[in-house]
Amino acid sequence: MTAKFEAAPQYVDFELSPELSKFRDMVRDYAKTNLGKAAEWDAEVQFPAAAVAAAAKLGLLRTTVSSEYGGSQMGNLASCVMLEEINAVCPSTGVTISVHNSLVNSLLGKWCSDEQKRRYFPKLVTGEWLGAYCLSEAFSGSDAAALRCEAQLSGDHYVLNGAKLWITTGSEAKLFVVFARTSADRVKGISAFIVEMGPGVSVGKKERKLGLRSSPTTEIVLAGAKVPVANRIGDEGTGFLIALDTLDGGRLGIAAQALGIARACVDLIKTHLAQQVDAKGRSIPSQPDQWLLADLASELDAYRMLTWRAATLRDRGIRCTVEAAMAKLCASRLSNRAARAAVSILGQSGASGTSAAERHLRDARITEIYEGATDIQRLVIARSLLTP
Amino acid sequence: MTAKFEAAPQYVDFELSPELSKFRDMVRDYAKTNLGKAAEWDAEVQFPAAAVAAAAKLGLLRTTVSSEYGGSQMGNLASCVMLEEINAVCPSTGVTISVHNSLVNSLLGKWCSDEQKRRYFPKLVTGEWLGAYCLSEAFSGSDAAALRCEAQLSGDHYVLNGAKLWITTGSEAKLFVVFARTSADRVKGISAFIVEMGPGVSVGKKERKLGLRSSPTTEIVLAGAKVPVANRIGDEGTGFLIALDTLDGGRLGIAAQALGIARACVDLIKTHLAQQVDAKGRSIPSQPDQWLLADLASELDAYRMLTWRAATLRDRGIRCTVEAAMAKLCASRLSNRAARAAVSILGQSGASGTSAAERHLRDARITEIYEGATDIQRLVIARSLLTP
Amino acid sequence: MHNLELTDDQAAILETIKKLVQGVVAPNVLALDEHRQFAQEGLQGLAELGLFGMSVPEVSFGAGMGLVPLVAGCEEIGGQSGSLARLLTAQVQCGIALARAGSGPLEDVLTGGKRAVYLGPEFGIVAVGSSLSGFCELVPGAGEADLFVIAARGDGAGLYVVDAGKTTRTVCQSLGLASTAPARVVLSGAQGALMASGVDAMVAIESADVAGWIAGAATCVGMGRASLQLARKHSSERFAFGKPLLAQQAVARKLVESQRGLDAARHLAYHAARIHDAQGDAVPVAMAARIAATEAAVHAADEAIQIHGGYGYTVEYHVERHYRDAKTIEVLDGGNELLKDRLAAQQFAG
Amino acid sequence: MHNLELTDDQAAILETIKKLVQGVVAPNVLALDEHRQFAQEGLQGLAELGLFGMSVPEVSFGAGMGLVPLVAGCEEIGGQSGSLARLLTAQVQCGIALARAGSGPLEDVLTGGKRAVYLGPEFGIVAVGSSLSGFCELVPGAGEADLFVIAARGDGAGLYVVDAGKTTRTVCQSLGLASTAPARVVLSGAQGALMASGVDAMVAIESADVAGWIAGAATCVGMGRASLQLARKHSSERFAFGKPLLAQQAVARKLVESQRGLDAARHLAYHAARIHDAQGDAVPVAMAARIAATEAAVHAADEAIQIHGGYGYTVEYHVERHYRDAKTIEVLDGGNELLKDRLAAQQFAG
Repeated sequence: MTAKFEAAPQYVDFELSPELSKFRDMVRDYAKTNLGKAAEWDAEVQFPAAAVAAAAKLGLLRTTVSSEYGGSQMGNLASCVMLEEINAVCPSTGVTISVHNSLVNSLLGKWCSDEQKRRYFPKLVTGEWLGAYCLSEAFSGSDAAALRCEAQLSGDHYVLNGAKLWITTGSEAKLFVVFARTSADRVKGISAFIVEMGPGVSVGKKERKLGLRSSPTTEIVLAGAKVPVANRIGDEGTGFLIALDTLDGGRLGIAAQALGIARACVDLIKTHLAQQVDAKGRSIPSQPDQWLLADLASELDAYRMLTWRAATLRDRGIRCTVEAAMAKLCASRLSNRAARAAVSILGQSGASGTSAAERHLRDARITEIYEGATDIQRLVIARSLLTP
Repeated sequence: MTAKFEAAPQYVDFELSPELSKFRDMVRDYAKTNLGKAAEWDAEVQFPAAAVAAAAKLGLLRTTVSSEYGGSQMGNLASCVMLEEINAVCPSTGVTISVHNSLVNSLLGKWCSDEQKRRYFPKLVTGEWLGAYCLSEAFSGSDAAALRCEAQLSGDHYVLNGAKLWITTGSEAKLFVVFARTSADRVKGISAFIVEMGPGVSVGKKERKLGLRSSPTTEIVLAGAKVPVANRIGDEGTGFLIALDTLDGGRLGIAAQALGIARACVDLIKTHLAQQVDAKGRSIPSQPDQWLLADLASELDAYRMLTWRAATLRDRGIRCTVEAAMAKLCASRLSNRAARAAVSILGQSGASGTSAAERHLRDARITEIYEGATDIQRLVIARSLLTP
Repeated sequence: MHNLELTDDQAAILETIKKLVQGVVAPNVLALDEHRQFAQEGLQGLAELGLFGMSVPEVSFGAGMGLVPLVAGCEEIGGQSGSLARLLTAQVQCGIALARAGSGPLEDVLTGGKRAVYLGPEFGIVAVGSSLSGFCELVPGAGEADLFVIAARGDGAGLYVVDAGKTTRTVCQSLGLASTAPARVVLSGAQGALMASGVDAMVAIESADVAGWIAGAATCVGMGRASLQLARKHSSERFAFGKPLLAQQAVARKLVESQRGLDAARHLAYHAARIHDAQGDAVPVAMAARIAATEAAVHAADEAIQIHGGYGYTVEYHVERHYRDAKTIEVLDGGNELLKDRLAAQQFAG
Repeated sequence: MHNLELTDDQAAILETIKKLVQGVVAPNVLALDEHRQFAQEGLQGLAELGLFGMSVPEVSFGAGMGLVPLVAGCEEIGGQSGSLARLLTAQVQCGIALARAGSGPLEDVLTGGKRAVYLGPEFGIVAVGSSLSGFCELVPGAGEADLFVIAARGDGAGLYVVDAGKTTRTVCQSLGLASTAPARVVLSGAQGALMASGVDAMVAIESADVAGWIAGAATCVGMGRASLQLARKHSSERFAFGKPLLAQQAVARKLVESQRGLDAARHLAYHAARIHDAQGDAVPVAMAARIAATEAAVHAADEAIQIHGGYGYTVEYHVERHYRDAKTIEVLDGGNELLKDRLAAQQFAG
């Protein structure tokens, strides 16, 4: 029996390919060059339009689109690598790109017809249009199937009525993927549509938020919006399935965002501790703070691997619902712990706005809430573990 | 610039090779068949000699030895995979094998002369002799360089005097790797020796412990033990370097042990929750317990990857001190949290000895202590992060 | 006047307990635990001090001192022996329940003439008529008990006394509290003597439960504080890298954190006892104290083991025993999981 | 009598504070915070109630009520506005320090005629003669202060009063306490008036520090309890999957855990105040209370945000503000990191 195992060492590969490493360096460079004003945008609640345009120019808005439609089809792993870099500097820019790539472009690529793709991808991959994802409503957050927005068929078009809430990039997007009810059935009554900004579509209340302040989160009001039948995605009633499938990718995007924020906080702590010196210039970093740094840095590495594992599965066409949930669960919680630790360790300069720590703390908080709150991730994971 | 990245999807591989998967299944089968009496051995403080012999027969005591000397040279990753399986059932057997493979065999393979290897490996790979690793002393635990045991050169042999503490497999081993002082220099005065059980070597006090009760931890007393110069490992004064290098592998073994215990606890919780049904037989697992299960299971996956990453680096001959420290830090803490959670969730049956939970809780506790306590791992990690 | 102050009477009782603990309990506690032997001598000593009735009203032949001295006493005893504190708690609970019920072998329980253990409603023992059936997985004290005072559900719901001889007891290999002769107890239609039913039974049962939670909290505070002191001592005596462990900022920080958790839990325990003694509803605070104290004690003992390093993993340094005992108390009396859900239902429902 | 009970006098003060909070503070608190406007009206109201002197001895023209009513008051105010509680704290600290020193603009501080902010020893401001230099990164109240009461080190170590106009103040974009006009304060050789030196100064400074820690703890308890109540309300009104969020076991459990942490911290805060008011050494308990309360409040507010979901991330639901404010208080007055090290040095050193 043992003879079979007289083998050369077996490797598991945890490294990025040289090509992806180069890509990461390129994005890191982009972030450094283009996102330096993140604090200013945050204070002034200003959308970083130029930075997003610069990202588009570098091809960062087309990573999840196949080359047939002008994408670079780099996939989910590359997107995660990219999003970590961007979010380490500006999570508002990060979430804009994440929603555009991981939700809108991914969904279109997987579920739309050739005709629909040919119609919309040229505008999306160039960033001429930004995309938004309209699932949540006032009374359906975690319980997405409770949505009430209606789509009534009328000849060659649907008429959409209702209000969508918590729409990232709401006021800046030109294309909306909207989930609406085509029949009363809780789950099978939901359908998905591509809705262009236009008559019957308007931007409602703009949320004032704890963080991610330069990413506009708005209500999108649909008041008799006419949407051609040709803009329905897939068959009637398949919307919920499409939404759930897409969320796996969306969760990876948020996991990557959380990793980026956590890394930025780890870096702040590192820099702060490295600067603690005594009167003679000898390094005297606080021991408990060092221990905390070690814990955070270790978990950061671990959860990055969780995220990459799920992304790799998705790139291979293997369902990664549980793996993506694990990644988002762990990474989002880490980002909050890391941000709180950074504020504590940096002390008054951590809370005063002279460092990025207080912004990271405010930005990190959303990662446990959107794209499925923490308890929803736990539900997904526990359910799979307890299902024989 | 973007043209470079018009590539096919890039993968990172987080899966075991088919060969390693088969090996894992074989070991799982071994553990199921041979380690079922773990609770009994624990209660009776009885060394599982037959189980270790069975492991030897399956080739499990030679995974870190090269084929030239009768080993299967499967390496560290395979050893980690194997140790997780064994420790999920019986950590006392697990630590016996871990010390034999990850410390003694690894050290001999890397630092001993051909002659020494030819002399000792035949007995070690077959399990005819078990190995023990004698570094700690009463006044040198975390601070290993403070050791006092002396080796005095006298013609063609050294005379060793001193007492080594916390020696795993102490009363069962026939071969001891002993670190002793050949000069006063704190670090450069330490040398390593192969010491056979024999005159001048005796088993001292046997520790009575919280857990790992069927793995004997003893004092090893060296009272004028004569050790041939031919049994010195490397040059005089290289002992501390050898000890540190070997610890990386040892830490991986303990990380794998911790993963095994954590997995066993996650499995206990899973089984317990799956059995919670209401009067009508419907599943009603406690929601907070499910959430905790999801957290633990996610971290288990994450820290397994940390461990495999470090093992893979070591198999490739790349230094993995920080990565191994991260793995041990995270996995050992997880195993304790998981064991405490299992006792809490199983309640009275968790604490009463009808389930394995209370044994896991007692066994897990050592993983944060030996092979470098938790704070030592943190020190290693923080130091590397803060060194420019 | 604040929560933690004792009256002269209470302080005097505590002083006698301290003497007993130092003279009788401390010398043998390790050996008894290791060989899983019953803490007979200590229990006898407590009986002789007349402590089994300290919390029972004078009208029922007790000392009428309320729960505050029980808290102080269990904390003191728990600092040496969680097992003995638990045995005291069981006897006191039975006395309180029987005194409330106003019947039964109260005198034997108060004098210690009979060893009594309370089986609370969490076991779900069912009474059909006065015939009791049920299964109790882990009952400290059961192996050496003469009788059980039982909170039963079902048709014949009420408070019962059952001779231990009518039950089947199997010694169990428990995680902790090894010197309490912990056992599994099976009742298969055992005949019980009904002490109280209806509201009277409910009141008696709640009194015993509250006393158990508060005493458990105090015991854990004692174990945790003992662990903290042991860790402090070890870390000031033990050197690494040329200085005592305690000189390491991270080690000192751990002690501070342990102490803070224990101090907070201690306040809750005293607070619950004071509310009880002032005839208030002590149920929620008692449960909160039990949860807080077990968590703080497990944490303090865990950190104490870590500070001791390898020594902490051996049986001679006490801290591994406190770790096991505190964790074992956590799963008793309903267990923290159940207590949290009860608190939630009581405080936040609808 | 237990820790949390108030005398009739104390209860009466609390009642007037409650009215002010409901009538004047609550209606504007969100708008003031969002636009980072100074809580002028609330502070004026507190001045009119004569609360700045409540903890100052009668011999120094205060109400001589000690710190217990300050705890009760800060908890009540903190439940609506951490900013206002912090402004009250700063003024009270200055009054206490000046009363101890027995000199300076005490009357102006007690009446609120001058707005005063205390700069503690943690800033390391250095006095050379009576010329003060130093840098304070984040000082709530500084932007609108008339004077600073300063604990200075160096040659001229002691307690000083410095006109705010002699300092350079820059508004800072702080995480929280936005309605306190938080600012950076730079002293570059500003002339100070020496109020006390030597032991007198040390006593005055310690009194101000203790009051600050205890008031900070109470404020955080108030914010945490408010967050808990908001979460409870939201989770009983909001439905998901066909039932209120509160019906989910895990949600109710979160509330229980938040409450337990806050209750424990509350006990420590009251305990510290009672020790202080009984002339005991309140320093260690006050520091422990500050640490426990900030952690419990941040935790409770964090969980409250989570229970609110997306709503909790917006500014209208109060909980994100409590989260920011509690976390900001954590880094003030030395910050929890420093407090833990001080506790360690004081309680566990050699």
